[in-house]
Amino acid sequence: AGQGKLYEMAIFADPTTINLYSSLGPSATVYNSFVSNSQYYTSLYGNAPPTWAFVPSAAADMPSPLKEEKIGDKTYCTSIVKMRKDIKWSDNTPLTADDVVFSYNAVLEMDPNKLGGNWPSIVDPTVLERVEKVDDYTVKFILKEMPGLSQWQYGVLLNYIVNKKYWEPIFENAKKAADPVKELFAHEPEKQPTAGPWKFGHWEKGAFWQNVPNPAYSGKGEVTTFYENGVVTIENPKTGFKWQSGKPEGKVQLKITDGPDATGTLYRIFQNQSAAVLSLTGGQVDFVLNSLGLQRGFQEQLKKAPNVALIENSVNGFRFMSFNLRKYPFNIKEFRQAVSVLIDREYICQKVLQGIAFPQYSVVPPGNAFWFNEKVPQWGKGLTRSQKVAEAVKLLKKAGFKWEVEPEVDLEKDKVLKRGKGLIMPDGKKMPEFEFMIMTAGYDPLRYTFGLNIAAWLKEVGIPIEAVPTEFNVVSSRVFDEQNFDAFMMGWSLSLYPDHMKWFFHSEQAEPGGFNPQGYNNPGFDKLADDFVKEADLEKAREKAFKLQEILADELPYIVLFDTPLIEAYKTDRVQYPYTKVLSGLQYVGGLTSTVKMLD
Amino acid sequence: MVLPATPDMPDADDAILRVERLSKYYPVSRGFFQRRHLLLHAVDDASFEVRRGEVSGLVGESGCGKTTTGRLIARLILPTAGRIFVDNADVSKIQGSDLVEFRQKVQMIFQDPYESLDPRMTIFDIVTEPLNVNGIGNLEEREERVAEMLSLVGITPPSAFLFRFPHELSGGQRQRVAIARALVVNPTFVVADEPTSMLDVSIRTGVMKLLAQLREDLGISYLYITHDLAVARYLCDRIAVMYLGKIVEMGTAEEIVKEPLHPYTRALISAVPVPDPAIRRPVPNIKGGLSKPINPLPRCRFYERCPDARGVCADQNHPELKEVSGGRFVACHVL
Amino acid sequence: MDTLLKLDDFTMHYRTKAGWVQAVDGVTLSLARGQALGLVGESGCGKTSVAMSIMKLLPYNSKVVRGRILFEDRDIYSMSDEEVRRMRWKGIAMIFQAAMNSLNPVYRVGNQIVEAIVTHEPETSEREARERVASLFELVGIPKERVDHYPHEYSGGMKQRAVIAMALACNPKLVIADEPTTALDVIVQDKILREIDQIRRKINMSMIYISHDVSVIAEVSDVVAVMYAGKLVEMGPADNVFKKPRHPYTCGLMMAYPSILGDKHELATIPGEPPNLLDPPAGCRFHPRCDRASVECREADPVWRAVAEGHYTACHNPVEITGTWSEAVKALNGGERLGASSNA
Amino acid sequence: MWKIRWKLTVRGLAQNWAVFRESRVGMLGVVIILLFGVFGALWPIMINTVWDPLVYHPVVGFDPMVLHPSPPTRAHLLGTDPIGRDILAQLMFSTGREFLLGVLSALITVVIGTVIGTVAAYYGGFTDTFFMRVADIMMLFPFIPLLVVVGSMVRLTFFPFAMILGVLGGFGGITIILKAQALSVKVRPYIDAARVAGGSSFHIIRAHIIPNVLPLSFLYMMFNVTSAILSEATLSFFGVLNIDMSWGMMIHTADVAGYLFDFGKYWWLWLPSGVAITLFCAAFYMVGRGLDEVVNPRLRKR
Amino acid sequence: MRRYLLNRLGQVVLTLIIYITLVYFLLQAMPGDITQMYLANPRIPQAAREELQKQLGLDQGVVMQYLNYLKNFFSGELGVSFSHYPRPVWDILMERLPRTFVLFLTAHVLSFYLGYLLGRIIAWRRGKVVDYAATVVGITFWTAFYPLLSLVLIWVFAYTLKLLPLNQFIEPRLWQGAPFPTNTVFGYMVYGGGAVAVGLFLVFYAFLRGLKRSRRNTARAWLSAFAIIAVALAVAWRTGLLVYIWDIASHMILPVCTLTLISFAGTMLLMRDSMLETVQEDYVMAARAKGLPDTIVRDRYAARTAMLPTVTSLVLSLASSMSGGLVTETMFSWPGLGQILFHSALANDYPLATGALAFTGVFLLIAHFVADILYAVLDPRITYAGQPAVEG
Ligand SMILES: Nc1ncnc2c1ncn2[C@@H]1O[C@H](COP(=O)(O)OP(=O)(O)OP(=O)(O)O)[C@@H](O)[C@H]1O
Ligand SMILES: Nc1ncnc2c1ncn2[C@@H]1O[C@H](COP(=O)(O)OP(=O)(O)OP(=O)(O)O)[C@@H](O)[C@H]1O
Ligand SMILES: [Mg+2]
Ligand SMILES: [Mg+2]
Repeated sequence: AGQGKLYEMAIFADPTTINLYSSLGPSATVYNSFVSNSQYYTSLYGNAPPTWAFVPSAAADMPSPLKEEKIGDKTYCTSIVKMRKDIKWSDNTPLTADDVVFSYNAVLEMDPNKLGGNWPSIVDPTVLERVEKVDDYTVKFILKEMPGLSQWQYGVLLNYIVNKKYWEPIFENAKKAADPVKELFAHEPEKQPTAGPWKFGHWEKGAFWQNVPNPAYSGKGEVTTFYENGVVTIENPKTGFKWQSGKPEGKVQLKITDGPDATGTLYRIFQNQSAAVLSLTGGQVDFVLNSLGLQRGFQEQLKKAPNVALIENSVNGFRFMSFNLRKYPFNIKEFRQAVSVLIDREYICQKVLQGIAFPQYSVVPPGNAFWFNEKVPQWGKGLTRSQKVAEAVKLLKKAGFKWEVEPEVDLEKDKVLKRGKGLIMPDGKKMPEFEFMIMTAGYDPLRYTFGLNIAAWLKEVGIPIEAVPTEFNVVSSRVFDEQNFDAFMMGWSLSLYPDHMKWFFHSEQAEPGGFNPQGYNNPGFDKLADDFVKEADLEKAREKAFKLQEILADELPYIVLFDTPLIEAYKTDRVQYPYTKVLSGLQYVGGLTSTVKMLD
Repeated sequence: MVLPATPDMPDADDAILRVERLSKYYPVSRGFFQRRHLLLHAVDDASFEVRRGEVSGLVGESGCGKTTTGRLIARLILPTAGRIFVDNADVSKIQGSDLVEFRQKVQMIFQDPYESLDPRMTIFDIVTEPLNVNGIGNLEEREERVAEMLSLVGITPPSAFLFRFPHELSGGQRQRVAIARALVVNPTFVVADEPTSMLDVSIRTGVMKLLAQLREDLGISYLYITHDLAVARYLCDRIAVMYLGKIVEMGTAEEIVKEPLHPYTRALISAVPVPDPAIRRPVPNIKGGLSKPINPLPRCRFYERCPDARGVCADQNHPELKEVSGGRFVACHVL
Repeated sequence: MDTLLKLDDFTMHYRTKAGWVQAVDGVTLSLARGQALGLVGESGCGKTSVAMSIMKLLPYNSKVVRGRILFEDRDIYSMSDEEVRRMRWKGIAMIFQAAMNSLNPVYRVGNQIVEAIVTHEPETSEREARERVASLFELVGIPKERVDHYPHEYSGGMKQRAVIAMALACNPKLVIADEPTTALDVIVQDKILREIDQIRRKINMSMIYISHDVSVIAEVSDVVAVMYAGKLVEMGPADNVFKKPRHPYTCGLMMAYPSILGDKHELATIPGEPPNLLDPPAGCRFHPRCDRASVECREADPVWRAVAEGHYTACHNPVEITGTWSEAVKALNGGERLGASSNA
Repeated sequence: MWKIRWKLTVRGLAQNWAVFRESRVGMLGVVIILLFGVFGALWPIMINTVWDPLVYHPVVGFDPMVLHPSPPTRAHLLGTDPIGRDILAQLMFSTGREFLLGVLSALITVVIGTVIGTVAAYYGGFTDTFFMRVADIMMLFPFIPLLVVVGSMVRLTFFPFAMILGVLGGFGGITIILKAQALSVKVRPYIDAARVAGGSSFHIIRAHIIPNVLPLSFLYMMFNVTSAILSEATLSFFGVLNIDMSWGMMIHTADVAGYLFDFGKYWWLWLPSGVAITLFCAAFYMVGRGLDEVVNPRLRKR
Repeated sequence: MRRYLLNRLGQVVLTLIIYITLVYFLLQAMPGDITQMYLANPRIPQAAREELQKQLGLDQGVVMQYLNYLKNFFSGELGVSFSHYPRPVWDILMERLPRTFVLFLTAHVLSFYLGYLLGRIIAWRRGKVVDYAATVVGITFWTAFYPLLSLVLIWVFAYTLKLLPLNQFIEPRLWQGAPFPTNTVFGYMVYGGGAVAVGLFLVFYAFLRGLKRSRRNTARAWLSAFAIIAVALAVAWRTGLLVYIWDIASHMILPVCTLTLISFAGTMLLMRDSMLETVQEDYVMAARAKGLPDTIVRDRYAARTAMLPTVTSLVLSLASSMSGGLVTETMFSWPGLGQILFHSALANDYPLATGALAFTGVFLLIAHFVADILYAVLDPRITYAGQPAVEG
């Protein structure tokens, strides 16, 4: 059994740094974020799980609406943020506007691009000019242009706030060095004051990482309440701070009291999953933090283990197949639609994978409920094998394809009587064999098998596809750098705000190195995508996102396939979580270190 | 009289092999951490000749350089200095097609009859190898020739042995096969390096007799290398005695055995045991054991062990080989 | 004279894949204290096997078929392992055939001898043992300061001497020297044989010399035993055997050696090859190579019998040499058959 | 003539076989290998006659009738893996591949090792120094980690992998061993005899040195088969190979799907392939040891 | 002597340069570089990728990078890790080294010793049941599929029987407030263990050196040995290190046993073979003829010379174990050098991967060197003399 109120978790790699700057910079790893970032720092605003509602965190209220303002001889866009006065650093000094201003301006001064990693997307230098202190608890954001949602609410406002007193000399020092970035990254802020629930305790490299409670944590006892109508209220009985996003109506869906209840968090570093899971059942750890979740085998075995609960959550991502749309005949929409029809996602997910995956049709996963459009076309869904073949043949014929031997089906008996052979393209030429790059069996046996299945189905109607297992690095350089490919299979994991629709399909991303290597080019789509990203209003943005999803599901630059839910397990005799239903699982919220209740 | 180093010796034509001031030094390094350059004088300034149709014996203790001399003559290694003439042709200068011819003219028989036959080859392959590599004859001719050779050396019937492997033969038979291999290309000169020393007494005589027989029948000349003076006496017309790479005495076999001149030869002869309990041999008059000829001092090689050593032996270089009477040479300051 | 060692119809075979190798077959001999026995025979005739049998050091695939070996009237083969262990070196010591290899290359020579002494004489202190080794070295003519050298630092002759010193370390009653000088040069061989002989006489030790070289045996032994194909064919006082050999094989052996004394004479050859001990010929084992062989020889095993005082042979048809040995040799040169007389 | 030679070869083999048979360990190895051979040979027969390729294909087969992974049943004698493929079929299918991989890479190793070893030994001097330095450097590379490094960047497919294994092995330790052997052959008098007979260097290497080194090469080939297969399994286990099916891949599949955690349950996912790897490798190793007694007379029982 | 050493050193340096060059370009030839990870996130602008390339020096030509690397390498500078930017590679290697060293050293010495003992016994009793059994069992373990074997052992001993810790190299709960970092303790273990080993060696050497082993001396030797161990334990106890040492030691048991099981057969079979040869040597026969007790003949005569090749193989395997066993480290969550190599390769962290490979290469080179010398020291026959010059 576990030990007292120490919350013990398993992680699978050593974190690389304590330093926030490098942790969000090039050495960003998921384990860094588990053990440090959100454990130590607060930000002005945050997305409150499990609904991911946008709520103030160090701010006292929503930012003032953006407005144009002339400063000097330039026009800027500004917004004022009022801060809470009850937040304290772990050294008991208050968190003030100075800290906030420093947190932004120091990064800007260093150049976020040089800091690399996530910095350019958080402290986005294309948008943010600087932050000014208005008074001790008010700051003013000065922006170069009107930001979109992704840049503002899902970007700038989420930046972590660091302690100015501690960090300023370090930045000064770094600036004097030959390589300021390196100098900054090299600093190990073991003693830095934090404003989050935890502060750094002990790190034995390769063995464990330990955090200890922040004695001055002001969020302790703070209650966050979620109502049926989506309203969130925050109330701190100790300091009297109160905030609500609107008028609460209906039942209270969830009420979370902040802790931390645990006397410390201990992250044990394992190198192999089996041992970590054995430790879970054996009681050495209470929870396994793994961004990939538990594999199916563990899941089946843990079901029977005493005092172990399994949680299943959908994830924010998808696997897809894509063609090189610059090449003929992949640029024919019907061809792609036919392919999409032929792929039997349900068969794979329910039969072969036996429910460890769920089919997907839109580029926004259903788990991201706010942005997900249910009504996109779902090619071939619910059709039998023979119906699918018939449907694909129909689509292909429509586009002008012919066969040397046309496939024949018997819809009654659901049988393919004759396999298609020698597909002739609309231009009259026989379609040459093309290469479909899939994962290697060593990398992921599951997707490998799926890839082979896809190829088999397409071959049935005579599409000359050849599935070639290819190493990820090779796929990635052939697709993104060289753009020399026919078709490939890959997956994305996404952020909450679905601006990926712009990145993946906008024609300006089509050059080498861009994120639209398939070369999708639709001016109408481009414009809508641009608007969407610039849109500052949540509801309007949502409408546009729905529209974008529809276009994509029709034109199919990506043929979205499926994704696997995330399975996690915890010890019921040790921990009690306020909620377990959350997109991408408890690992996405760092194992709920501060709201978990420890049972003895 | 100093042995003239010029080719126009009186009976030059008579000599099938002439060795002139032949030396072979091996570099050796001693000790794990030492890299000092030391030279081992395996053969040191040796001169002798073998007359056509004669058997010459080269006798000496183990390690005195007999095998090295044999290998030099067969051109398995090249000399450090000096020259070897076979049929008046300088062996170390032979090149190209002459070499092919030379290889047929000069053959060698080795000491260890098991080791000198490739264990993975049949007798047929072994004996035909010289024909094969020189491209002599076709398969039938070769077969015939091999059969002929094998019966000549007393392996009868040849057909029963052709496809056996060396390990299926007894030692005497193996050595006979080795002789057949040497003779298959009709050599005129054979270096026989202790061909009988590994054989049992009762078999040894047979091989010795075979060699003597072949010399009579085929007129082949031998250089017969041995450490056994008695064997040399039995087989050879003339004997050269070698000590630490130097020839110390040379003469006809009977002369050497009956009246040895050099103190070393004397010691050697008196050390040979005799199969007669009644005879009590004199104690050989010699000191110490054999030392390796590594960077030897410039004095008589035999100085340390010589019972008759004088000052002159230490002061002067190793004595030259001098002719004391017709065809009898000895290298000693004292005589 | 009291008997130290006695072999009584001793027969020992080796088991191999091909069958039983009859390496030692019915060997009967006895050795008195202070006597030197020479065991001579060709390679593979079983000399070493006899020696090993006496040491009770036979390999795992050997089998004593019959007969006994008595050392000081005690049957070696009914002694316990511990008794045998104690008998070795104190009772019987041995100089091995490949003496060069019988020193452990990674131990100092001196220590290997000290080890033997302290094992058998636990009351001796190491220092005393060391002193003894030094004096032994003096005895065999190795400089004292080389006691602490490794074997590879010795020359062949020195190793041989060291092995001899080792054999003498515990004052054994009997030393078996298995071809002690085969690998050595004549001059060194001569020296060592003389040394051993001297020492033996000095301390009145018994000795068995094993060699294939008749002349070596002739020089050092009092009694000579000739072995052929696992059997003793002749044994007797050295003088007798060498002057008047009775077995045709002994004669052949002696005639086969060229000599440097006397006149150059033609050599006798024994036709054929030694038999295969897996399947030795029936009757007299020498009969296929013997030009005197009769039907009897082919069929019946010759009995071991005395032909003169202390002179035994196993032959149906012994040679009778009249006159001197050199006359016999001359007779051979004259082309006459050796020992033409055929009286049994 | 050729008949006689053929007979001689057969007789030679028979004699070696007789010696080999003495070694119980070696015989055990041979028996196991033969069993594997039969097992592997069954694969094409089964898939073409008894088994429906849609269900029993080792890579893309799937049985819709049962839940996966299914424990052994009549239809799937060794059960199925997490994605519904028949374990027995995979095991059989892989056997042939393992043979191919092991023997191929061992062959490459041994050919390279033998050629380089003999050439270096025969010519000595610069050639020798050069190749020995190369071997030294090769031996500096930590073998498995290196392959993992390479494999994690470019996932190796079957033949390149066999080649790399073979070549890496060939330049390393085995060359040194074979060279030592060739050196000991080189100083035998029969080499001198061949030179006296007028044989060229090529003739001597081909006719004398190589045949005398070959038995040792063959012996090392057996050991190399073992190491090739173990390397394959280990690398597969780490998922750094691009091979569709092998024993190692079977365990990998079970591992990444999380079935290696509780051993008693789901034993059919790892036990057959685990046992196959060990048995197969052990068998070759044992044959190698048996051969050792044939090739290395010093080890023979006298 | 100096010349020899210099010569050898020259060779070592040359080999090292070639090796590093190979390693360097091998890694360079692999597709992709570390900045590729930015490709996974569309929000990271291209500019950031370029900045990173500049930062890491990836924008220079490969040859320039290589020359720089080489220059730095010989001034003891292995560069900065990419994936742990900006931690120096050296730092990371030094963090891992003690763990790898302690674990694998122990395992190798143990498996060597076990193999040596068993090999000695089975060679001496060749053809007996022990021989076959040990050979077959040894080979089976030797060829066992290592990851599986270790998992089974973990499952049996750590999970089911709960006898041993499950994974990791320390128990975090114990070390939460530890006054020292683990590497300090590893350091004490190495030095302390070394000192104890030297002490024991000296004791046994002093008392049991002679050819005659009296009972009294034996007793004295053992007594002093125990005393030394007791003193060492007491010191560890007083300094408060003991619990921590014990913690590490108990975590080592399972991996050490697994490694030993897997690899003892190598030494055992090597020992058996080489002893089968020495058993046939005349000096072994001579030793028995001398009437020495059987065990002495076996240990001092047959086994002593037979041990030589196994010692060399031990030294070499020790060195190669410095590259860490990736499998062991993964299965037992023992973050050593093997892990770092694997992870750096996965992350395209060339400096770290190159550094790790170069580091182990240096170890191996030194080991080769040491093995040569050790061989010469152990085997008085070897004088490295008389290498015959090659003749054409
Ligand atoms: N290749 C070589 N390199 C170095 N030294 C050599 C070489 N070959 C021979 N020697 C040395 O040269 C000397 C003469 O050797 P050689 O073999 O000619 O003697 P040998 O008279 O034939 O002796 P044996 O009677 O033992 O055959 C010996 O000291 C030997 O060690
Ligand atoms: N361990 C053994 N197993 C089987 N056969 C053996 C064994 N030892 C010796 N022999 C055989 O027994 C016979 C006698 O051998 P032994 O060594 O006693 O002969 P030897 O007279 O000492 O010969 P050499 O003069 O060669 O030393 C030989 O045929 C030999 O092959
Ligand atoms: Mg010689
Ligand atoms: Mg013998």
